[in-house]
Amino acid sequence: MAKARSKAKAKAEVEVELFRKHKDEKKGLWTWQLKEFFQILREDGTLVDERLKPPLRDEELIELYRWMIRARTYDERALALQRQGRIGTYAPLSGQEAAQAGSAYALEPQDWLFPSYREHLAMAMRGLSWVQLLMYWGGLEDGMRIPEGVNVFTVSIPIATQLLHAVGYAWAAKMRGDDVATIVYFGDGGTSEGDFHEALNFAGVFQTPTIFFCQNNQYAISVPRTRQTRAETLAQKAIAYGLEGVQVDGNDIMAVYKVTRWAVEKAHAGGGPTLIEAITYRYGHHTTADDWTRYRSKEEVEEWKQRDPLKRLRLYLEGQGLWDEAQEQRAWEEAKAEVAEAVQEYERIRAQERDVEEIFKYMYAEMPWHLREELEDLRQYLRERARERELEEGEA
Amino acid sequence: MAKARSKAKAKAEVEVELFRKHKDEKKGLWTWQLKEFFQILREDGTLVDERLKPPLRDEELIELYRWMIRARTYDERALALQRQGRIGTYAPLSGQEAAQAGSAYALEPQDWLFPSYREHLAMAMRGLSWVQLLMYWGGLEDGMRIPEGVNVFTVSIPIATQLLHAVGYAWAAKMRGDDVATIVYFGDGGTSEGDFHEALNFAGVFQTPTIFFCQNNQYAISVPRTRQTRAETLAQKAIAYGLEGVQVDGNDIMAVYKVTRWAVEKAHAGGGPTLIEAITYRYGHHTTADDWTRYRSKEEVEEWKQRDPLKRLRLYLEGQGLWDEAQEQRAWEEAKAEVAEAVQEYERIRAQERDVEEIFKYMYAEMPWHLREELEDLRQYLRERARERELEEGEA
Amino acid sequence: MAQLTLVQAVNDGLRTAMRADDRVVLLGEDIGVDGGVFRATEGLLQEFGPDRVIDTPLAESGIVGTAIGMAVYGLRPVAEIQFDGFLPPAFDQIVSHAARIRWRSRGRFHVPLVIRAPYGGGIRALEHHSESPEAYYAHTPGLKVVIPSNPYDTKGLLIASIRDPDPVIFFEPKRLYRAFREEVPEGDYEVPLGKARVARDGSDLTLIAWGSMVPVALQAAEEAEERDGVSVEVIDLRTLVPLDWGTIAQSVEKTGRVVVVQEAPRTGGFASELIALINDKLLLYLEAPVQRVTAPDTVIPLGRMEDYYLPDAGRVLRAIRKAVTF
Amino acid sequence: MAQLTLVQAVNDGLRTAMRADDRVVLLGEDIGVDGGVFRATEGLLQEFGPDRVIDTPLAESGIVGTAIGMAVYGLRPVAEIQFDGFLPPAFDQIVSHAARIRWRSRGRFHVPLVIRAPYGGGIRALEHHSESPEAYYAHTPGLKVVIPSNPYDTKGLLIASIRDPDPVIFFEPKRLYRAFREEVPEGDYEVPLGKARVARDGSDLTLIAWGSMVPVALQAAEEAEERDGVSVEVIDLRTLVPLDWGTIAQSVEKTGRVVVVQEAPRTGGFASELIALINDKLLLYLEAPVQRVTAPDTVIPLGRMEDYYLPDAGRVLRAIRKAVTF
Ligand SMILES: Cc1ncc(C[n+]2csc(CCOP(=O)(O)OP(=O)(O)O)c2C)c(N)n1
Ligand SMILES: Cc1ncc(C[n+]2csc(CCOP(=O)(O)OP(=O)(O)O)c2C)c(N)n1
Ligand SMILES: [Mg+2]
Ligand SMILES: [Mg+2]
Repeated sequence: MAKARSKAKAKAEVEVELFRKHKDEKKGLWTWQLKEFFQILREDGTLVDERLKPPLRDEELIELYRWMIRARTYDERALALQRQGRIGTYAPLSGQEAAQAGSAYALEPQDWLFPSYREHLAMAMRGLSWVQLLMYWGGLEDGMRIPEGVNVFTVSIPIATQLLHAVGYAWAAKMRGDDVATIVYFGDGGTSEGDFHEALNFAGVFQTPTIFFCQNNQYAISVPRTRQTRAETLAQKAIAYGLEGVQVDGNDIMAVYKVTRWAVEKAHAGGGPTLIEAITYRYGHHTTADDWTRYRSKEEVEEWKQRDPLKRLRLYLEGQGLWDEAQEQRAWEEAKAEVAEAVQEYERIRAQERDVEEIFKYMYAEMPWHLREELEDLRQYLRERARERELEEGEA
Repeated sequence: MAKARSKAKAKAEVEVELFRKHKDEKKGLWTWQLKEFFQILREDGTLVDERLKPPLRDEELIELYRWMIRARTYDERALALQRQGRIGTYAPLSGQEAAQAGSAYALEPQDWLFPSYREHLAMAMRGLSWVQLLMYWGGLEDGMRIPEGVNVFTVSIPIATQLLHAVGYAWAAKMRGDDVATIVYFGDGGTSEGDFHEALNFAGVFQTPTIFFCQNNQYAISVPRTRQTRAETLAQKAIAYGLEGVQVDGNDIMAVYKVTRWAVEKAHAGGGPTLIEAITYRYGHHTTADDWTRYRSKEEVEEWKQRDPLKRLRLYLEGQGLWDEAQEQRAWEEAKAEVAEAVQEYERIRAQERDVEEIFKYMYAEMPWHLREELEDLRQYLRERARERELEEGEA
Repeated sequence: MAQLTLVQAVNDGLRTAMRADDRVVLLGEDIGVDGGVFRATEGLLQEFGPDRVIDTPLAESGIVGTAIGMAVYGLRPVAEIQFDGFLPPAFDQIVSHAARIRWRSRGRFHVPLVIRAPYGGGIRALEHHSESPEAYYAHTPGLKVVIPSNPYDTKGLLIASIRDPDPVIFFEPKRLYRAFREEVPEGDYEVPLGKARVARDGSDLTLIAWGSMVPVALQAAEEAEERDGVSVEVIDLRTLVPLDWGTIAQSVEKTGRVVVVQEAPRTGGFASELIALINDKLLLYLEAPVQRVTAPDTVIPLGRMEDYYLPDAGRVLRAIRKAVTF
Repeated sequence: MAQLTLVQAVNDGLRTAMRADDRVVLLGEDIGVDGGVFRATEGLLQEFGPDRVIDTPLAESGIVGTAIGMAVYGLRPVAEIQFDGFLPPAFDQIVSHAARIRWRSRGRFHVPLVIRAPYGGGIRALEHHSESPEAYYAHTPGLKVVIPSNPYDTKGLLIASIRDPDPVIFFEPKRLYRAFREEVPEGDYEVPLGKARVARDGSDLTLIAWGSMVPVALQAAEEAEERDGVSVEVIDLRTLVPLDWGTIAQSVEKTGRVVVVQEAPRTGGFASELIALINDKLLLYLEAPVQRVTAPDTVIPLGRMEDYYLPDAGRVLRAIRKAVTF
């Protein structure tokens, strides 16, 4: 996100009506209308309608494409590292690049991002390094020591719980008169949790500047979207809170950017929260502990690969004469090098000794006596064990 | 509910469109329409439209009116008992009689009712005695020993938690092929809890025969409905789950009956769950521990009393020549006598000695050793204390 | 100095903290317009306005979860949960997030949040209005657990809790809300967390209690002195986590006999932890097994049987006698 | 008889109970089509169909709350919570309802519900996938808490839990899911709740453990014998509530020395309750303070530091030596 961008042009106005509500006072009739599946960039790289194109400069589109390449490269590398036992369980994102890049790019610099566990790309675009991401997935807590200046919150594993944090954070900013919005990521499964409900309801009542960004990747582990809720769309859940909800093609970075930008601008203008449902798909396993062949067909996965977010933008850029095969190859090579460097740095950090104090240090601002006692006892045990082992080795 | 009623005539079909959903495939446009505030019986006792009248016989309407009189009588008596210290904290229902009577009457005998804490009338109509209700509010656990044959579940105090029980119960019945529906009561405040969300979502996915009956009495203790959610109606929350939701005049027993009956029939016919929002008002304090003057104006309360559910039905019955002043007086006297008898019986039970084993007895099917030990220790202590007091009295 | 009840001291503590620091905000059900169901927040909406005294929708996870977000932002939210029995819907946010965000972020984020809840029995309330769930929170690393027993401590501990950089579960003994008045200084003062109070000096036996059980303990101590000539030292823990072990150890080393009183059910209550610590560190000082007086392992009865359930001075005195005559 | 792993024994137990009683239904996240994230329910959807092996939406309160309704109806639901760390969203339904409906209704309704959850560390998992929260549930009157440590017990205890008329929290030690195989009888058998198992006879010291700590305890016992000639009796609790006090007392009376091993954090863990009970009833038999080996009062670290956190045989051996040389 360090790249400059023309603010004026970035101002997105969603020309199509995505959501409309109306009351006929005479008849006492409420009507809600929701536009399903907002799309700008077709699978073949052409535009649905020229006029829908968001105000992104060519360089910005290229930069977004590069980010998607980086993410897919990182993802493949992380998977390989997991298979080699060099990191732990990993949640791949491939397939969801446009949803993450388009939405993260729509934020203002001062906005905050609340991820779940699969938002590697969104987090990276906001400034978290691949190294720290690898550390986290490699079981090193320091991965989540978010650097100052990186407006990203820690990963939340318990589904949908982070929505409330994003609401509270935005609400606090609003109370303090600070111009900060929050975006929070969650999946289709996440919409079933009670915390989803409470978060959207609070956001509605207190009109917090919060964007609820649902990556509907069709599955919650093995449970398909259609078994998650009887609602025809997830976007319509916004109606329950008097909010606006939109459904967007999550593999279309232009549409995702445009809709999110609209929601971000609305949030900054005091217009309150928005629910965005981005229709997308994860190509791989839920995590490396999962096996998707148990609940999806190869055909289904192949079908979704036809809607690939990278391919689509590449076709568009090529069609515009903005991109060619050489650039393509170079971009992948650069991404590989970038990720390789991150892996190397991760391995260096991973090899470092860690003091057991790390376990105790961050429970409270000040370590209370019982933790100091437990730490001392652990150290004492480790010393004894080391001594004993030395003795044993001496004997042997 | 012991009274017979003509099944054929009771079959309610809601002629007006309460809820409609539609998808325009070409435009990819979803539309939901919700009829606000379905009413049949106006405040002056006249009908909005003759054809809307539900198929209830005159005797049935009279019986329903009598139930409302009983409930208001019980409510006033319970309040007085609380003020005299003869029962504990009490949650009055006055104002909500039509919502409870109209809905409870719409059930089939084999259906089950899951109350929150204010459904005295609904519970009584399903067969729970005033005596047991008084016992419960008087701090005697036996009040909730629901007699066999009374298809009412125990009071749930934690808001909205009972919705899940009603869903699970109906779901189990469906699995077993039993023709049982459930109705569950909750308030406007209850719609904000996570359990509300999870319950409606499960009910939708598994199409359980469950009626979610929300008594929107405008307040959750002091918090007004408008601050509870930004949604314009509570009924529209059904849209989030792909369900049908209706809003009904909760002080109009005909409308409540008709809408609930429609939902009950739908449930029994395999049509799944319904959310009903009944617009009503509680006249009194939230509970006897509350003071409504802190958050409501006298004018507001007076205004609502103009829409009184009893008055309205009385006017209708009188207009039809079915009721007169003498009957009115007798009905109140009979109700008073009935409640007075219940109070007497309650006082008799309350005066009885209770064995401390009552505290321990119902934790498990079989009392484990540690509870037996604790019980024995308590008995021992009570014996010692009695002996000591005897000695002291002897000395004195 | 004013004579205040415990619930007035809550109010005074909140007001004092809010005046001193405009980052302090309150949120909860019925705390604004209504002033709280126990009137603990009476008048605060009027003084601080609806942005700092917030009536929320009816959703405890929502209250705590959004308060966590506020705390991470840099506010000092004080969330009220209306009754002890309505903490469970917020349990996930408390144990999975409030208690862990400092840990998870290696100190980058932290959660200066206070969760206030009236707790305990003795007011013959409905179900879920009389629980003593402190053991759940004491067993959750990352939380502090504070339970005052009198107006003075209430105000000082509450202010200290609000200023503490970590999440504090603050249990207010509701049966003591209006039980008595006490001199409470005006203005700002703190009673530090992690420090117990010797509520009564004694030499023969150490009686440990917290919250609503402190007056019961003191009464039993008086009776033991009067009737049996036993000199009982009463320790009011004030903070369960972090515990003031020094004060306990000093007393137990002196007396060699201990009784612990707890309102919660026996199995796995905080009394068990105290006994375990005494076993760990002071077993050789003991002249008798530690006696514990607790509620039984049952739900607390509705009004009518409550007196049999809650530990009373008589049961504590009996335990004192057992310890002394062992 | 088949050689089964612990997770296969879970599967076998579920299958056996379902074959014997068509009221037994399973519900949870990913338990049907996927067969469970640990494959504990593998093949059951195929055998019993989607009405009895139910993939639910992602909502733990929903799972437990609807299962309570089913149980009240007369079914015997077995709810799976995917990991220990995702029990908290269901906490309210568990403690406010499952544990209390018999009590509330004076026995008119009851909740024959089993809540299964893999628990504990040792698999270097992500956050919230490695907790040992048994103490929360042991402190909740109305629940039973069962934790097997081997395949044989797992099947028998699970079948007994499903047939128990009261709610059972059934924790499965996930690090033992595939750690070893054992002979498990085919067909129906129960291991009764409330009965501990003497996993190893000994005369010098009583070592108490449950679930994932049992193999650690056994290893330490072997080492104590080999290296120090100390004869250690190992008790595998199997059920925390109701506890088999008889077996513990018998052993402690014999040995006079006790070590308790617990994977959960120290403060307020179940070890504390055991120490309190021993204090209550057996203090005079003790020849040394009870030693407790527990995790520290912190969150369990992510993969890399887990080994330092979890009690291991070395730490248990050290505690045995402390107890013996006291
Ligand atoms: C409260 C909770 N319950 C269960 C889990 C286990 N779990 C992890 S991811 C997942 C599925 C999430 O699906 P979805 O919300 O669609 O997100 P996706 O993984 O598809 O991005 C589940 C059940 C969890 N992390 N938290
Ligand atoms: C989980 C939970 N939180 C808080 C309370 C305290 N409380 C009791 S009733 C009530 C208001 C309920 O309002 P509503 O749902 O509208 O029902 P009503 O009382 O108006 O019938 C509150 C906050 C509770 N019983 N349960
Ligand atoms: Mg998903
Ligand atoms: Mg209400």
